[in-house]
Amino acid sequence: MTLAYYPGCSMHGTSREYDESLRAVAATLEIELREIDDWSCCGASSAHIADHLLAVALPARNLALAEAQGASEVLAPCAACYNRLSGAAHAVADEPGLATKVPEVLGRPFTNSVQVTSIVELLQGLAPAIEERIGRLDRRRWRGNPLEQLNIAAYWGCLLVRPAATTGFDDAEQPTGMDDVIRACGANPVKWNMAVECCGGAFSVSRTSSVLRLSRAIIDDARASGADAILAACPMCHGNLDFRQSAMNLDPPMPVLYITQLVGLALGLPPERLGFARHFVDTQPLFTQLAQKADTAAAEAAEAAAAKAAKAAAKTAAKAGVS
Amino acid sequence: MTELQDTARRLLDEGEVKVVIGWEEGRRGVRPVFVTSAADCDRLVFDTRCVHNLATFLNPRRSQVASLGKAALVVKGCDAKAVAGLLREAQIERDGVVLIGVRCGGVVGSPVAPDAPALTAETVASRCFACDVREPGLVDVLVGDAQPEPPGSGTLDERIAALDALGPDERFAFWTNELSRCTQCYACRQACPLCYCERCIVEKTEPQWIETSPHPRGNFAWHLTRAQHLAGRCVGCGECERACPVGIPLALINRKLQQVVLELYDYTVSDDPAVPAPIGAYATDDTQDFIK
Amino acid sequence: MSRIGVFVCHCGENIGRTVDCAAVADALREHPGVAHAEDYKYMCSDPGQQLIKKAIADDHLTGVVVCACSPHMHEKTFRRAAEQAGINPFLVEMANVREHCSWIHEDREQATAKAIDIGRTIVEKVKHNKPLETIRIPVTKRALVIGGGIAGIQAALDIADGGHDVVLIEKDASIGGHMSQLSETFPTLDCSQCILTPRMVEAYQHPRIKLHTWSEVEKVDGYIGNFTVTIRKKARSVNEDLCNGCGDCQAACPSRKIASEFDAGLGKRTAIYVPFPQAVPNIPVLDRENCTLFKGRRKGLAKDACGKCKEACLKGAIDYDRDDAFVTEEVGAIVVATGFQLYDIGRDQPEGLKGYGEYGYGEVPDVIDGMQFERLASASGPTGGAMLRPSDGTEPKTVVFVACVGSRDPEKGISYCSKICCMYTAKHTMLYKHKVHDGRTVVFYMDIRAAGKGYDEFSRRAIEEDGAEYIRGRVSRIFRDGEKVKVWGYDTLSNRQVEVEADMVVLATAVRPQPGISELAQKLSVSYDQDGFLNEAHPKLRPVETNTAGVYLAGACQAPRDIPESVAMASATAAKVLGLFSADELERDPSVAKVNERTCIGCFNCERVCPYGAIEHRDVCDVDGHVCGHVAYVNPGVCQGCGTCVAVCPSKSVELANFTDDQIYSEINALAGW
Amino acid sequence: MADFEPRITAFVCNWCTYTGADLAGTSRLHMASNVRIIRLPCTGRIDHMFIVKAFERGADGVIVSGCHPADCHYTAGNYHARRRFGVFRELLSFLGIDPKRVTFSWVSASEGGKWADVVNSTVERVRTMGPFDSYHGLVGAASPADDPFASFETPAGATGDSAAAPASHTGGAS
Repeated sequence: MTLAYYPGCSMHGTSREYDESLRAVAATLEIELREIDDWSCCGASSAHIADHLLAVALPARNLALAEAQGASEVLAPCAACYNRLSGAAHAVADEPGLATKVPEVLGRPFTNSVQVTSIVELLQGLAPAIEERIGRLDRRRWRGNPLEQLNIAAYWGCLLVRPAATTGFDDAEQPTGMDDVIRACGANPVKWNMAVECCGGAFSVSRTSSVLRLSRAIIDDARASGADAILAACPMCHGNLDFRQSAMNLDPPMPVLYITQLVGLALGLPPERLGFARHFVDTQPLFTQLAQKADTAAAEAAEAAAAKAAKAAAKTAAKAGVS
Repeated sequence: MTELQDTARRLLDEGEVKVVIGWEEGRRGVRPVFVTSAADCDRLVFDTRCVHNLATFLNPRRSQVASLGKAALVVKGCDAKAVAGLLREAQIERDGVVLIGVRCGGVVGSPVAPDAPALTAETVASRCFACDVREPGLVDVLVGDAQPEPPGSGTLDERIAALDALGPDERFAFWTNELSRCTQCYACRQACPLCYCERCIVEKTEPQWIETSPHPRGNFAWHLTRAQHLAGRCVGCGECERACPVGIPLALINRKLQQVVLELYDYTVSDDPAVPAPIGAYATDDTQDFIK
Repeated sequence: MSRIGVFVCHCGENIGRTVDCAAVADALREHPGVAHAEDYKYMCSDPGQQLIKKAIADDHLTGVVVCACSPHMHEKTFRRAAEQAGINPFLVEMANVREHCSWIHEDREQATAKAIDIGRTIVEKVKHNKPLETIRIPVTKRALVIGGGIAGIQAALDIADGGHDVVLIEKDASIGGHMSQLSETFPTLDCSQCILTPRMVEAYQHPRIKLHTWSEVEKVDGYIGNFTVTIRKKARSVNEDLCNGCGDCQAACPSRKIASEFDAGLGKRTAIYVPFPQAVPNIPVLDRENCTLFKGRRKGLAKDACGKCKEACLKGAIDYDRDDAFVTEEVGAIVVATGFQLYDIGRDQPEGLKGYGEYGYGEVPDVIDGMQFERLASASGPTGGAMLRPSDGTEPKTVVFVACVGSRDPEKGISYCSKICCMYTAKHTMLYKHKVHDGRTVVFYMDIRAAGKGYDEFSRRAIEEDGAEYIRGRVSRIFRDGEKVKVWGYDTLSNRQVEVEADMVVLATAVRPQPGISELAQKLSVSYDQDGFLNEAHPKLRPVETNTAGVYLAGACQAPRDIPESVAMASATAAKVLGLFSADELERDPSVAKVNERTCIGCFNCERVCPYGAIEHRDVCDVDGHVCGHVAYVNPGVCQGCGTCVAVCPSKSVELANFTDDQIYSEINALAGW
Repeated sequence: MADFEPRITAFVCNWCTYTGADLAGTSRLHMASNVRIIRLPCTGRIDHMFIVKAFERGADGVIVSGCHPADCHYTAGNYHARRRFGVFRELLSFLGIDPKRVTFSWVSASEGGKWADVVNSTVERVRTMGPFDSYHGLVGAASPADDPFASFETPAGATGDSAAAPASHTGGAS
């Protein structure tokens, strides 16, 4: 499978670990990512409040480039980029006049033939491949998949599934796709309340206090619901939940993983390749805890098996004695 | 071949049927035969020249055939679909006939050759390209060796595509020219296994919907009606075109309507009589792009 | 030879202004087969009709064409006049030169030419019209009522009191329907069971009402006046003739923790049970799904795992081996009163609906729906009428009510207003407040729709006297927060976000038709809308009839309805049924299809397309009397005259009276001379 | 072609479109006068032969109109018609009869305005397409009145009245 890859500014900047883990996972699952040549800003959080045509044309330029470079599908891992790209494709298809206006503005042909795919859709589709690979790993390890001990809260934020008309791949209020990916990795999605609540988004710098309040509520609810960590699929969400956590004075802190990092772990990739070192909240205690739990679970399982064998042996012996 | 003959012999010997309808070697290629005694069963043949759709003989209105008693019928894939059509439309009952299925890898376009010719893209009947049945379903006995797909030749579909690419006026000119030769002899109707009405609409007066005079206008009305009546029912056996004495390419029309019902209603005629025909059924969300 | 009379009406100036009526009469007079033509100011007036009658007598007319208004307007008038003059009324046709000509054109020359065309077309048709006799069919004066809720009970009682037998069937173990579950009713706050129970008993004891509970409609054959209905009596495992309703079996049953449907899941019941104490009939049913004995049998246990109820029954009424039984009833009319269900808004939804996972219903125990609240408030409910919340049995001090959950939300699948929620939500706040005096009620609403006698006063009372806080806005999320249930919403009047820490939340979920309604509708050949509600024949003028003659609608199967409306509809259906039963025979439009058996080939295309199941198979015999084939036969009592069979008949062996091929062909041909 | 007045035959169902056309009249919606309506109980009754015969007898265009899906007075007649005409339209097109000469529409009893629209747009479209001479001329004569075969079957009246026919048809013999 070959996909055009639209990294957007975050993947090359503040969320390089997202990019690194994505590339590592893609390589393992034999997916070729072709970064769109000469890509430009998607307009993200500002263009659409300035001018509608501009907000469509900026992302459309990248789609037009992808088209020209022979792609039929574009992966936009950043939730904001995904939102803008799919929104633009939808607008051009739906709004009268835009199909002719946009190519005019861009000064290049654009037939709106490229499908925009979110990271969740991609990984959801790859769930069988992930499970298959975990199965192969399981045959080699004595204590099972440590992720089986992980309770994790899938945090969607606002941009991945809203508005439902343009995204549409999952329910806008109760999405389940990330849970599917979590289960494919062997981990346990927790039931919680804040999966689609706002983290404060782009106000991280301009209204930090609001962001702290909103993000804190999310982390608190995740913890109250039994989560060991939060799973994110958006650089902005990750920034607010991870980077801003230091200002919340949480003890213990709550690790926040990118969805690609979780999949990377499930595929048995070393944490170094998945960029965990770039996190502000240290993930090492989480890994240690998972490993310990896995050890305990393995020991318990071994004990139970031994007890069962002993019981069976005793039964056979008793039978032998009778006869 | 012996498998076919043995099966027929057994059916007649055991009295399960009174007649086996199949093909025999004639003076000008193979021809349909009615075998009523076990001793004659070695006359039965099956090869690439067996183009005839023998299901037409099951029409209950063919009293000479019916008077012979219960029949066993040798069927290819397309013939079995026609039998299924008769079952679907309550013309026959399944236990009123024994079906001997023959595996078929296609037949020739013209059956008059003295020997069974090998199938090539040149000799194969154009309709066999669209046929998806190597082993007829619905049958009681299946004989013959496994058959390969017929040699590829999409000439029929290509010709349809070429016609579709023309403007309406050019298509109209094409068909006016073709249909101008029609003499309304109704051989197409007689050869069709699914044209079984006792009183065809063309024979209905008061009112006379279809002008029986063989001028192009009457011919248009006749062929439009024939095609519409066969839409979603035609099995694509091509007998109408083979029977036409003036060579009107009727298979083009029938094949086109097969494409239409597939595209509009996702329907392909099958040898399963339980699957209802598309005309006479409906879905509430059927396409209605053409309706204002 | 035809002798047609043509009568051109000026309709005052309505036609005459744009159509030269005299010219039309002159032109048509010359038309072959026309024996008489004249024009007149008002054909429908008495002198106008006299002209027609006189011409029929004087000119021995064989057909009449009235060039005037739409046949929907005056066809009956002129047919009656012709009949009085002694010719068959079906030899009269209208040529519509008003609605379809004079009113839509300005150019007098063009309009006159078109009017002549229209007249000529109809003249050609009438030449082929045949005298038809009105179809008369006998009527079985016995009615079937499907559904034993308040609407069904009312319809059954009204028909029975009118002197005709009624078969009342109910799918549950007892009649009473949703109304028996309600605590008190708006806008009077009278006790629901107190007013309903007497009616239930009356229906049960009525000598003209035959009751089948725990029963469903299996099959419906026939047509108005002559339906044959097959009823599935579901296996009750209790012999209704022997049972005396003592309740010993229920007391003996060891499975006691089954969620009670009557208590909307809030209470518990046994496996053999009477749904509620006032049930009619007071005969239990055995829930085989949850019964220990049947669970064992399903697992294939050699010995029955239980049998306590059988042991306990002194009458020997328990019978584990009873299967579903079928009874057939002959009836002349059918009243459908199947009622509604509340929209279960959980995650898993049928096609087209999206649910409200964000409201936590089914996951947060203290988020309940309106019917569950009714049970909490009911003296016969699981808490004995005490206001206690489901999770921990404490008294909730703050209760949030959310209106329009599911309703009026096309994005989520339902666009209609459920109509009763505004009122019952107001009622709920009052019921709560009357029990918890220091409690707080908050209502999120979109609009308050309180049109009805005493309704607006009632909802005002909830706000003004009982202090309900009404917030105009939608709720975005409901979730559990410790002991509390948090409600996030938006107040659109003060433009601010609202967060309420509630102890309990009541969702006014949408009213939807009963499950299985589409299957029932298909059995009855009644159409239904995209939401599954049954369609009435005309939204204004025939609100309780359906397009299938003899089938009527009462209550919430047709649209969301409250109790007074359901009862009014029920009485209306009873009036329709009694009207139908007032004659021994029915008259039907004779425009029905008929098969030419000599040319029918028996392909039964007609049968496949007939919306009414009017096509039957008939044997054809040879000279020796042996069956040699089959042909189609149209049952004229069932046929409604759509003519779809004619269009699909390959040999044109079926004809629709008054719309024959001959007539239509002649009309098309008449237009050849434009 | 400016003086060409197309002849349109409309086959409509009694319950929806005919009543919708009545409403157009009651609402005094002015429209082109080229359409002649033949009333049928249901679109389910409409045979493809009606359309063929209308063309044979000189129509330049045809309208087939009935109840919207789910509105059929007879529950399902329009669904069956939709299937048959879905196929028939393709068949016409394949034989070179431009399906633009046939308008299929759903017009309900309350859509008087839509009916006027269907009438006017069909008339305009057929007007630009010109007379359907190619079909009328299949027997070598443009006017049915001149057609020896047609006169054999046409009721004497129709032929006899052709002199009084209002609209003159401009098609020439081919």
